[in-house]
Amino acid sequence: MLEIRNLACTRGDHLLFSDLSFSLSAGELLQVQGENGKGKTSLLRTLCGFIVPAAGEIRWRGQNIGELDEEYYAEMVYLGHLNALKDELNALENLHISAGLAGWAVDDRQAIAALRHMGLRGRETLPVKVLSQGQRRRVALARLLVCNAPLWILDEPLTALDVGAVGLMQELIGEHLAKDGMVIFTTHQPLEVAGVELRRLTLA
Amino acid sequence: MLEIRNLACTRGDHLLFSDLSFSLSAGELLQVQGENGKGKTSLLRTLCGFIVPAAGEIRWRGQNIGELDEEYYAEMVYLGHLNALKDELNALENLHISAGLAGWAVDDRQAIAALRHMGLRGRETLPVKVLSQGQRRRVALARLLVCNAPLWILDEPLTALDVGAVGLMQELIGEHLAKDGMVIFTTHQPLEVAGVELRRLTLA
Amino acid sequence: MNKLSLFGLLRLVIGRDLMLAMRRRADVLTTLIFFVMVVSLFPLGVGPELDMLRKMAPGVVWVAALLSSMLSLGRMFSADYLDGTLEQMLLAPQSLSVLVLGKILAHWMLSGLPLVLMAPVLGLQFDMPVQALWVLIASLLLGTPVLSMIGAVGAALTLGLRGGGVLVSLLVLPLCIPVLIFGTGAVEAVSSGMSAVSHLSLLGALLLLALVLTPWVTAQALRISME
Amino acid sequence: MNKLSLFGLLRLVIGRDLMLAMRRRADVLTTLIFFVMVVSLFPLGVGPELDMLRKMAPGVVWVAALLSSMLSLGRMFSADYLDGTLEQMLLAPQSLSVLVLGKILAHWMLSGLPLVLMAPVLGLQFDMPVQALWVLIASLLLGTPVLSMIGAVGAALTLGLRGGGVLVSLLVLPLCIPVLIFGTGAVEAVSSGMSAVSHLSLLGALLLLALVLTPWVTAQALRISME
Amino acid sequence: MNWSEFFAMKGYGFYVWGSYGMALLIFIIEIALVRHKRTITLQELRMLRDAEKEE
Amino acid sequence: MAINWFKYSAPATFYELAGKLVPWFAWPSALLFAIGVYIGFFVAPTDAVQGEAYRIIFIHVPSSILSMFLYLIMAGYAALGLIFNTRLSSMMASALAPTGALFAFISLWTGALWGKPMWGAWWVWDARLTSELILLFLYLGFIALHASIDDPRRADRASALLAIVGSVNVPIIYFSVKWWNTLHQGSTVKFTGTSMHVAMQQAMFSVLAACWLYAIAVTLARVRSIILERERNTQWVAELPEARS
Ligand code: HEM
Ligand SMILES: Nc1ncnc2c1ncn2[C@@H]1O[C@H](COP(=O)(O)OP(=O)(O)OP(=O)(O)O)[C@@H](O)[C@H]1O
Ligand SMILES: Nc1ncnc2c1ncn2[C@@H]1O[C@H](COP(=O)(O)OP(=O)(O)OP(=O)(O)O)[C@@H](O)[C@H]1O
Ligand SMILES: [Mg+2]
Ligand SMILES: [Mg+2]
Repeated sequence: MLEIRNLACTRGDHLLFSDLSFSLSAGELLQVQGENGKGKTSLLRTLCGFIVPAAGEIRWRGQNIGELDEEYYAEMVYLGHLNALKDELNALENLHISAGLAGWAVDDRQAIAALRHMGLRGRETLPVKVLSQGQRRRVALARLLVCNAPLWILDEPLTALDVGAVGLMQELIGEHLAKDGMVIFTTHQPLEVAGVELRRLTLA
Repeated sequence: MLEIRNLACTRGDHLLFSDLSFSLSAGELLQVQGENGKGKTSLLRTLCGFIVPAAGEIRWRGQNIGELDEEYYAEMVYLGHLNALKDELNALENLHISAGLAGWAVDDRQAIAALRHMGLRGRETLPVKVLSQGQRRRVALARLLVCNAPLWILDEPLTALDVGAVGLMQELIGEHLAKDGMVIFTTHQPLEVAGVELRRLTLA
Repeated sequence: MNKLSLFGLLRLVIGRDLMLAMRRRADVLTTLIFFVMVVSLFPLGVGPELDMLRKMAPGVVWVAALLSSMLSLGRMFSADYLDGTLEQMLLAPQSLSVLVLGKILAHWMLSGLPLVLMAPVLGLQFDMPVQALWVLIASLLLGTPVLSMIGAVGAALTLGLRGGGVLVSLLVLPLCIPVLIFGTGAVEAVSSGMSAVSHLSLLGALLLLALVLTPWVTAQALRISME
Repeated sequence: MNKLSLFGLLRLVIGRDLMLAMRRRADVLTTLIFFVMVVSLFPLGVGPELDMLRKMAPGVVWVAALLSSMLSLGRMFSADYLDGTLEQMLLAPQSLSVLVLGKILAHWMLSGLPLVLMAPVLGLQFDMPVQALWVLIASLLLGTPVLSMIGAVGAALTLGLRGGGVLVSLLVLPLCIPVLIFGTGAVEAVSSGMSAVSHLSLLGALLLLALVLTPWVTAQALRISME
Repeated sequence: MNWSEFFAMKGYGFYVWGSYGMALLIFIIEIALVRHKRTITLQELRMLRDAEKEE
Repeated sequence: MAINWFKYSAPATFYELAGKLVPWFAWPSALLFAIGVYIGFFVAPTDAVQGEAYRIIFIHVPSSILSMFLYLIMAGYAALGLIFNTRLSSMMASALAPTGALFAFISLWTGALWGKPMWGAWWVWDARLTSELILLFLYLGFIALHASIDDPRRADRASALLAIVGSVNVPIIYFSVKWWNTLHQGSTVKFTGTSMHVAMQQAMFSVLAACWLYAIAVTLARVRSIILERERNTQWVAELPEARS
């Protein structure tokens, strides 16, 4: 489904990687590895279309993502280093908005269920500002539960999460893959999904 | 040196912890543990004097930190969830500023040495904005190398760091403790310092 | 989980910005009071002669409009940029221009509309004749959205650019000048017994032009800033 | 690694803010352009009668100065608050008031000083007599730092609140009014042949008062906002 | 002096009664608001208490 | 949570006391108001210059005076709360603000209604008028700041700082009248050697006293609600008879 051919990426006068090729099909899990500053985030942002690649191309269902544009965006969810939460709004409102921006209309029942699933019971209507770092990350991740897109691109989803929440994420990813989803992610912590072969791509 | 007696902390109408007592003396390492939202960050911020405790007191060298104020601040460094870096400035300038705010004048040579020690060779004069998440955290951590304060209070210092950098941090903490320093930190990742007994404080 | 329509997205974005601004009733009131205050400053500085004040009135009200749209411009995209929401907006599976239009409309509702509503009171304080007041309101209604739109372009361009930002502010603020000139011109025309139609229709033309161009330009600027 | 002196800290803070502003030159320029625009708008609105313009000039320049210092207030602490630098400032082992004073001075150099430098040009636009021009400059030189200081209190109090720029203005503008009154009063006095000394010395007194009080008040406000 | 003359206030009736009327209106509104706030506060207290009892 | 019951007891006793005091201020206030208005309209003679319109003075001056005094009192309470961390004084400050703002508004309104027949304009940019307007803004700023901070303790402290800074401003604004040529008349009411008719004076002073009593009564009533709201998690509130369903 997702095909990367001879991709190269430069930042400033710095060549991060070049001649990178791989493809990802339904039900597959790919971890992008590498030391700090090797270009993991840059690769994921290139896959999102934020960064125009220096060379090579990225195809989704056989078409270049630059041409697809909105159709491609309808089928993916990206979670970056930043949580994209509004401090002043509460968890529920934030979830509504982030789902909406990803193209999905969610009702309150679904949203509350998603937040509770992420372990935020009793915190649904507090302004996100007062939540702890880990709770904020959980609110951001709840988005994955309410968007129905096959491709997940997750940049260090596990930051700030405690052990319980890491287990939860593993489960979530497992379920998504079982439904023929695809996940590309980066992390510096170990993450294992039961019953799924983890493919690794190392940038060096 | 640092003594906490019957400390209690409330946020909103929420009691995070109460009747917390412990003390820390030279060469000791304390990890504050607990699930997301249990109050680790709040505890560390109380130790910094940002949050006025609901009950109990905090003493440094036998005196209440509220009374000591600036003398206490001269002997501690705090690193929070936020990196306190200016996107538009480069790593070197940022390090000068953060050391200066902590009360230390650093010359360029020392600053560059510290940045290189943190694995930022070749990145010293790039605006921090273009650095990767892990590199930004490293710049923030470099502050520990140029400030000569005995008490380190570190809130999840390992976020975004790769395996190599985590090792580096363990070394750094080891050296600091060997020089009779004290470290209080939180983390959701395993951190072990060779030859030092790790004390744990669990909030629940 | 249903797909969100284009109109739904527009509503979401506007609703979000309004919600952020108006978490509390106090905030709405604050904006109104702010205008009264800015306008009250001028007589304090210039002195209390009614004749002079009457002449100044349209200029004062227009400056207040410009100021309030400037004051809130900073927050237009930068908060979203810093907390990552802007990334998510660029990934929305619908036209970015529409989304930007939503943000501009919300900005106008918060910075332009209150002024239009407040204008009659301000006019009375300056003892403006009723007819001039109507023209003032009309000119504000046409002109303040243009201020928001031009401001949006500037805000988007200055997000990422460092040195280039200077150029942008040099370009964008002067672009607001025609709006101010036509706006105050309309009121003056009617005060001195002429027809304000030509000024107003020029303002209308500006509005249309801005409506067509600026959302798209802003969207492009945002994409550039994001890279 | 040597201890940093109090003066070293002051220099560090001012240097930092100036450096940041140089990297984002657009922001400084925007304030300046806004000022020029507001001032030049009035002749457009009021018409070309020189007599009236001359009367209005000090008031218009002062109000424009006040408004443009308002424009940049939002940025005074909020960036530092968002990226965590403010936490580190509160932990500095030296008086927070001094640190705040540094930030205020930097703010004035970026928002007040350019206006003082610009004022002669604007005064000429209004055909002000040379003597009045000098008094205008003197009054701005004494008055604009007070605006920055009072503004700092407001900015610190509203840190992290939603009302944003508008709420700050609501708090700060009424407090700035005496500055405005004495500032314009000085120029008017000299225009009508009286001495401006009493007004200027009142401004000086305000400056001293503010210099003593506001850094401390701002520091307290920051501690309150940080909790 | 008859009442209609009194209310006319020699032509200043609108201004005089407008002043006193507004003052009175504000006093009444303020008193009403204070009372309203008290009932609301008490209601909330009871609500909280009942919610606690249920738990 | 067994923290410091002693501190909580102060608002608790004050709550009781305030409840008992309110009627003792409220009824005399109504009575004095009635007396003042009666004297003002039926006993006091028509003014030679201003005709009947001058009768506005009996409400205009008291409300002007109260609006200024209440600000200083409010700032005083806020300062007490900030310095000694006494919660009750902060609550008093926030209870006073709306009443002060309303008096400022009444002063503006009655002044405007007086100005139209006297000066021919609803509003002029005169020093007195403008400073009263600014006073209203100061009140509104205090209220707006308090309202936009969630945490009540933080709200108290932040708005206390604002009130204190603002109170420095009040006399400055007030005395700046000197630097302006002003339309508004200066002090005509003096305690000795006044030029006013005795009945006019009596009317004015009764309404003034009525306004004072009114302000105290309303503030006490309002502070009771504030106390209940802030202390809702405490034992004594839970035991209040009126809070039982
Ligand atoms: C919106 C318009 C007005 C405002 C805001 C205003 C404000 C004030 C204030 C603040 C005071 C108290 C001053 C003090 O205690 O010394 C006052 C007093 C007074 N006002 Fe006004 N005023 C207004 C219009 C008028 C008009 C139109 C008149 C009559 C023509 C008037 C007549 C008086 C008188 C006689 C006093 C008592 C002065 C004294 O004894 O101190 N006011 N006003
Ligand atoms: N203008 C530039 N000039 C030189 N180098 C640049 C420039 N912009 C970015 N870089 C470098 O590009 C890299 C970007 O890395 P990226 O954020 O993709 O890393 P990452 O693998 O995600 O790291 P981390 O694990 O720390 O998140 C960094 O090493 C950064 O220093
Ligand atoms: N106003 C409030 N009302 C209720 N709860 C609040 C309020 N403010 C903060 N909290 C709660 O206080 C806790 C603060 O937690 P803190 O940030 O100290 O957690 P932490 O242990 O550092 O968590 P993490 O591991 O996620 O960083 C959170 O559970 C938050 O929901
Ligand atoms: Mg990364
Ligand atoms: Mg934490």
